[in-house]
Amino acid sequence: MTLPVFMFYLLAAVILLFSVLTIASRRMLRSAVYLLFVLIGTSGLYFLLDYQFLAGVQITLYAGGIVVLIIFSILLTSHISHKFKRPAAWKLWMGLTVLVFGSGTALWVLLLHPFSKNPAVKDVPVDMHLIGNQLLGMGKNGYVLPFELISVLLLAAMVAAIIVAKKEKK
Amino acid sequence: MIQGLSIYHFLVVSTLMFFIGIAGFIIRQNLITILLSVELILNSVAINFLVFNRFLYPDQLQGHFFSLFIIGIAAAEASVAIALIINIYRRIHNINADNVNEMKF
Amino acid sequence: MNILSLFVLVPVLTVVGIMFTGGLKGTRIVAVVGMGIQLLLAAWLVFYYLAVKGSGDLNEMILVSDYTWFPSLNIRYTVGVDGISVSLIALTAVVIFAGVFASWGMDYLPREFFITLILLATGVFGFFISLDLFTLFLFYELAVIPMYLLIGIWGSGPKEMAAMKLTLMLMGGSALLLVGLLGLYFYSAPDGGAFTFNILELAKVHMPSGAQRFFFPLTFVGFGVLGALFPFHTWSPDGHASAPTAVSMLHAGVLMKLGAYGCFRVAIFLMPEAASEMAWIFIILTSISVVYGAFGAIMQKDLKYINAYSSVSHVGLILFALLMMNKTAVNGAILQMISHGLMTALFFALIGMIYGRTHTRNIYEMGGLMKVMPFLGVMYLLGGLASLGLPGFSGFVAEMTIFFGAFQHLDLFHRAATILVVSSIVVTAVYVLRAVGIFMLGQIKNKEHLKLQDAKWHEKLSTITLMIGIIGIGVFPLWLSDTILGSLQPFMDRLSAYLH
Amino acid sequence: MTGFQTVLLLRHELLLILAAVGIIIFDLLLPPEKKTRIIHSSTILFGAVFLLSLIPVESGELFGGSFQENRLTGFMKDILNLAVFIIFLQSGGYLRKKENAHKMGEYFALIIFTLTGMDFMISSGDFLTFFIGLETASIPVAGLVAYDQFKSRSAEAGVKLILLSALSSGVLLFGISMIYGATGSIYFTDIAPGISASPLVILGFIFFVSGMGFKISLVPFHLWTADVYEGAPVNVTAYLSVVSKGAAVFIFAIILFTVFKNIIQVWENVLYALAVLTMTIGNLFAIRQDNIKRFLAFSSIAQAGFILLGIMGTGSLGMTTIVYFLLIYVFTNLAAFGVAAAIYEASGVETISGYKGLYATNPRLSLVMMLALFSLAGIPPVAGFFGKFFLFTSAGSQGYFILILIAVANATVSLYYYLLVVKAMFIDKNDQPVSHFKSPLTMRISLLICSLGIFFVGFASGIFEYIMSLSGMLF
Amino acid sequence: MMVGLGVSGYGGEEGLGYMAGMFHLFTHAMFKALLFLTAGSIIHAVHSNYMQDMGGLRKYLPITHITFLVAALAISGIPPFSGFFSKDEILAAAFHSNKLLFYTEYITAGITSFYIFRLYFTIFWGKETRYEHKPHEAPLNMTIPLIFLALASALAGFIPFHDLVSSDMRPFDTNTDLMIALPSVLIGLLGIAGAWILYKKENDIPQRITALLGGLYSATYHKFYIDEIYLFVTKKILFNLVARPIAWFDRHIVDGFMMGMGTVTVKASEKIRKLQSGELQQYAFVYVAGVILFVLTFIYYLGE
Repeated sequence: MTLPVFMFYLLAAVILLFSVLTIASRRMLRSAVYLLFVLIGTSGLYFLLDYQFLAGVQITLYAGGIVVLIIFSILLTSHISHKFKRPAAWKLWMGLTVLVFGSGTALWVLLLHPFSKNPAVKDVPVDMHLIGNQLLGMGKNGYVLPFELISVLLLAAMVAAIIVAKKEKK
Repeated sequence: MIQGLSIYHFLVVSTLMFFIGIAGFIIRQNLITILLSVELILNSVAINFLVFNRFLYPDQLQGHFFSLFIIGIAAAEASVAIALIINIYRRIHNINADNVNEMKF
Repeated sequence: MNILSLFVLVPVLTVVGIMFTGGLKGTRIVAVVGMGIQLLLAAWLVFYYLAVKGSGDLNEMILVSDYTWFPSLNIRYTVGVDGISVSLIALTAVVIFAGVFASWGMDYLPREFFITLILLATGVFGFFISLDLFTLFLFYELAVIPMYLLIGIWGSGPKEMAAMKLTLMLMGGSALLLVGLLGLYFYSAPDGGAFTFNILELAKVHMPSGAQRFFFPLTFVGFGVLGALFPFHTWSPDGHASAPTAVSMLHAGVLMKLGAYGCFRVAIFLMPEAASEMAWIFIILTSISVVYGAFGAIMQKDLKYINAYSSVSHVGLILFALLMMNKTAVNGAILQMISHGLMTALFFALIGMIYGRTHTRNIYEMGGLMKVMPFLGVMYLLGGLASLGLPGFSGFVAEMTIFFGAFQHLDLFHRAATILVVSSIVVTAVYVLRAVGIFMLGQIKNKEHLKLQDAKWHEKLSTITLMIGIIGIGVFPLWLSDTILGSLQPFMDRLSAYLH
Repeated sequence: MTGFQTVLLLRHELLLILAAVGIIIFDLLLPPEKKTRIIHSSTILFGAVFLLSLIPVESGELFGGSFQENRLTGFMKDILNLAVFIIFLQSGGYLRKKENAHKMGEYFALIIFTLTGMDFMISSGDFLTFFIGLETASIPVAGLVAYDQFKSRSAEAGVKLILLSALSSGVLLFGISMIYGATGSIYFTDIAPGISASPLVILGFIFFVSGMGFKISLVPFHLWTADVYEGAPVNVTAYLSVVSKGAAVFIFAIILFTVFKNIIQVWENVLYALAVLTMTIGNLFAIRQDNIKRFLAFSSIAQAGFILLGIMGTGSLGMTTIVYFLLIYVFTNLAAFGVAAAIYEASGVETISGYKGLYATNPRLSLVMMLALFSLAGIPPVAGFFGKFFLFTSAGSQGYFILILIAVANATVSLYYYLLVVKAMFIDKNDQPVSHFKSPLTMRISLLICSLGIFFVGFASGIFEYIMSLSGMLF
Repeated sequence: MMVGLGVSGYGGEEGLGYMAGMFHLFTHAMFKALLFLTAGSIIHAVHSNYMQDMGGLRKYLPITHITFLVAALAISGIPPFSGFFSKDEILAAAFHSNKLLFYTEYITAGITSFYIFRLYFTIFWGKETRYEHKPHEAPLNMTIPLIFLALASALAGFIPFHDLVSSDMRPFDTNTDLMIALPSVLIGLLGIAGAWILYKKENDIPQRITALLGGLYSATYHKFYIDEIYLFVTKKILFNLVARPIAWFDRHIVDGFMMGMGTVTVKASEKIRKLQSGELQQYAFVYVAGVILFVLTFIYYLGE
């Protein structure tokens, strides 16, 4: 077993374990922390796949940004020591059914699909240069339009968050 | 390409993560933990895109960028959702999913 | 501007006119003027038609004009009339004219009432002049939906339920019809080319028999619901009984004929093969309608229910005759449409007038009314006699012709059905005379009734208009039956082309 | 492609972004006591945007095919603009309420931002732009849904919307990733040839459909609809049910017709099933509703089922009937929501039983409502009849007569509950009907526009032919 | 009871008997209606339903008298009144098919004319009854229909209703067959003559015949109990056994079914409302379960 393969199995185990723990833990803050582990594990996968830039983004934006935001909100809305009741049985059953049948179906389909390997294609080095150029590229495989659009989205989301939170001036 | 690892290895991980996220969405009582499940879902999809990109179509970075933007959208989604959840909290001092069922039938 | 379009335009203008007038007086003046013009137009149309035919015009339709409406779907506004539609237009004009007078005293929201009523009439006129199935369907639904408001707002008794039942059943019927029409449309160009909704064009196309078998029942039942085809007739008693007078008149008198006319002009005419194959099913159903309506009428206490069931029976007879698919029977069917239209309108008008005085429609609560209101009584009696097929009235001519036509089928099935249907005549006599005997003759049961007044001038005008029609057809049936017969030829040609 | 041409092709989006940013800045500049000015100025500004973007521009694509503009998409965007303009006209009364005074500007800005997202979504030429457009059109809307500060229902609706919408976009993304995996591209034009009916594609396709079905409220992906519609402010509900749904339907059809044209037999079957479910379930639920917004929610679900019949027609006929129906739907539904909004603002009544006897006190409003309901039910001579008839025609052109039969049966059921509202307004007696009131001028103007639309869009065949010619250029 | 005669026509020769039956049904409807109306007019005048209260009314009620006479002649099949034509055709039809039926009909025709004229003579001629109020003719609104109907009964036979219908089938041969018509008219006249002798003047001949014939007369006096049978048939059978069940069937089964469709829809709506539980997570479950089901179904049915 080579190192990458070992790393993969390790990361996979971490990701899946903490995924399950995220949804299973009865303490909210722990859930969030487990999610953080999942995200970090994911970024490990990205490194493994040679997408260093994205791995970085994953850690900074996702793990560093969103999860922190979530943790803040948890602290704001509930007590740290708060422990949930066990989930209602019907919900548990619904969830497990979906988990079993859904992943069963999807895996069945995916694993049976003969993904064509295209040996002629060489690995394209993913350097920052290329990413930068494509991110602001105007032509095909250029992403300036989504880039601009997501800025609109973020602005709009900000406004939306504001009007929800905004209080009437006395 | 990583020797000894096929695309299927990665897809199994991401798929399981996806459905764990969905199960979490259904099972958890707390709105914020539901949001955590959503993050799991989005994350798993991001893995999907990257894996396909790396293993099958490495000459372009379409999957890569898709993942990148998914992270951005997840951020936007999370921020609005958190705002709304806090809004609920301010109203009923509780963010249990069981308590947001005033409207039905 | 095509002269036929005036039949739609005049009511629409009348509606607009009513919108801009206030008060009961102004409203009814506008309504009367509008419908009077319509009546004159109809009279003119009849004479014009006779003149044109007299001069040897051999076209199937006259006054045809054709405007493209939705070019990409080849939906057109095509109008034209033949003898059949001319006579039905005349009928409608007479009934709606009488209907306006019958609702002279409408005091609750009169403006809205007349607007809705005339809107309904617009639909009917539009239906009869249309040659394009799309416009035909449009007008058909337009004629059905105002019924809801008319019954619901101005009706009596369990009006909400009756209105809802009526509307839903009729619209359910028209929903089936819609599928049938689309079927006709999409099979109208077997060799490629543009699809068409035009009846005359469709008549030239032979639809595959498999498709006919699917779409014919839909179309026939779709129209049949409005023609009170058993078992889809149950809207009729409740609906008619709850509707205000003018609406009952128009509905039983004219709207039910829309169904019959549609069965004839669309279902049977355009899909003759399936029609002849499946006729037996519908012959059974219509025979049941006829007998059953007649028997249903026997047991009723409410005058309107009696007449509603009788309408089921009589309109069933029309459908029955259409399914006989020969010239005589179909001729009879159309005569019956007109005859029954006048008759039943008369009945409902009279019932409305009687009810307006006695405030009851229960025949057991009345009696001896002949003495207090001789005019209404005599009119009712005459209407009843016409209804049971007395010679000299239109009913006789129509029913006789139908039975002759029906009798031309020699096989046992048709024969048995015909005999069954004929026997309904006897039952008709029973229920008509029974009702007359109970509430017109005999002793006055309610002293209050002695104070009642006979018909006022507008009521007389309304009933006499209708009575003239009934007796006119009864005494001089030939001009009408010739008018119709002339127009039946294309129908017969098409039938014989596919059946033999 | 010169810069000016680029700007012309992007005219809708650029104008909208400018307008939204302008409104935010203007809002900041206004002194607090003059805040209400923002209502009229935004409406007028938006009217100007609407008019400016009417310039017809020939088709073209930008950003290497990520942005596709043609006459049809342009027309669709104009329809959406018109709808939003009408909604702005109707919002005045609601926004003037004291508790909303501090966030009126944001209301307009958010609607315009989300509309921009929809415009990008409509014009998208790849799944990435499409998806970001979709999210732009849905995430901020949750904020709008929770706009009402003093109603816990509003907050609840917002949370339900954002979480379920996140779930659905997750599922949608999973589907897109599968399609990417199967075909190797996110560009529509590159995907189309690679599509075949392999299980992976079907899986990806159905995940994708579910995401779209969520936006369009197709059964079984519809469950959020009623709750969110009920909780949201009426004008936002109108926006959701007309604009948001319309845009989604449009791009859904385009993607089906272009990207998935190879597996037409698959998606026709999927849509068949969805249409039957949607119409039936939507109708069955609508029967029992008393809250007018909930009622209209289920009715709009049923309408979505009818729209699917139009999509079944495929090709230019299908596209035309959909766009035509959406145009009619704008007038029809906005008329209904407008009346509901007017009544709610004046009296706080938002139940059908509260509408009893309305005709006696507010005849005009009842008439507009009746027109709208008849149009929804597809009764001639109002436009809904034409819209629905052509949808059926579209399905009939592919021979789906059984489906049409199911649809017309459902249309009859739907007539029942529409008539229940008519009955409440016109027939039922009420001791304490909604008292007579005069709604604001803008509201009356909007209702006038809607009524005119309901009357004339059907008869004026030119509109249908115009759409036909536009979509004829594409397919 | 003339209906019986009409009905027998159905069995007759192809075409003719049927047509004749129909024809008779119509003429019959007409003069029967006329009879009903005159009866109404008489009752109106005399304020009594019983024949023994009447007599010699021809002076007081001239119009009723004449119209009744017309109806009676028509029903007896005396030319040129309408009954003659229709009855003649029935007889012709019967003659060609069933001799027994033919003769029976001769006899019943005779009896019909006898009893109808018995009625006529007793009411309008016969004994002079003293009336409490002087009977007077009904008002115009009642007499006009009488006159109208009388005219119709008199002339309907001449309505060429075969020609109304320019049928594409062979027209029926409706020429009067003298050999059949003549006896029938004679029998009709015989019946009238009998009634004339017995009832025109108040006399004791009927009583004597009664004595002579005993039981037979008492049977005919009650018209062979036919009126009772008639009442039984209409009231008990037609009304109670046919019409009432049909009315019930219509209300409850047919209409019940139509209403039932509506009720079922509304019930179904009630049953499934739990689906919309307001629970966020149930919505999510339905959503995902729907997706999975769709995937499985369509991969199974449509996958390559």
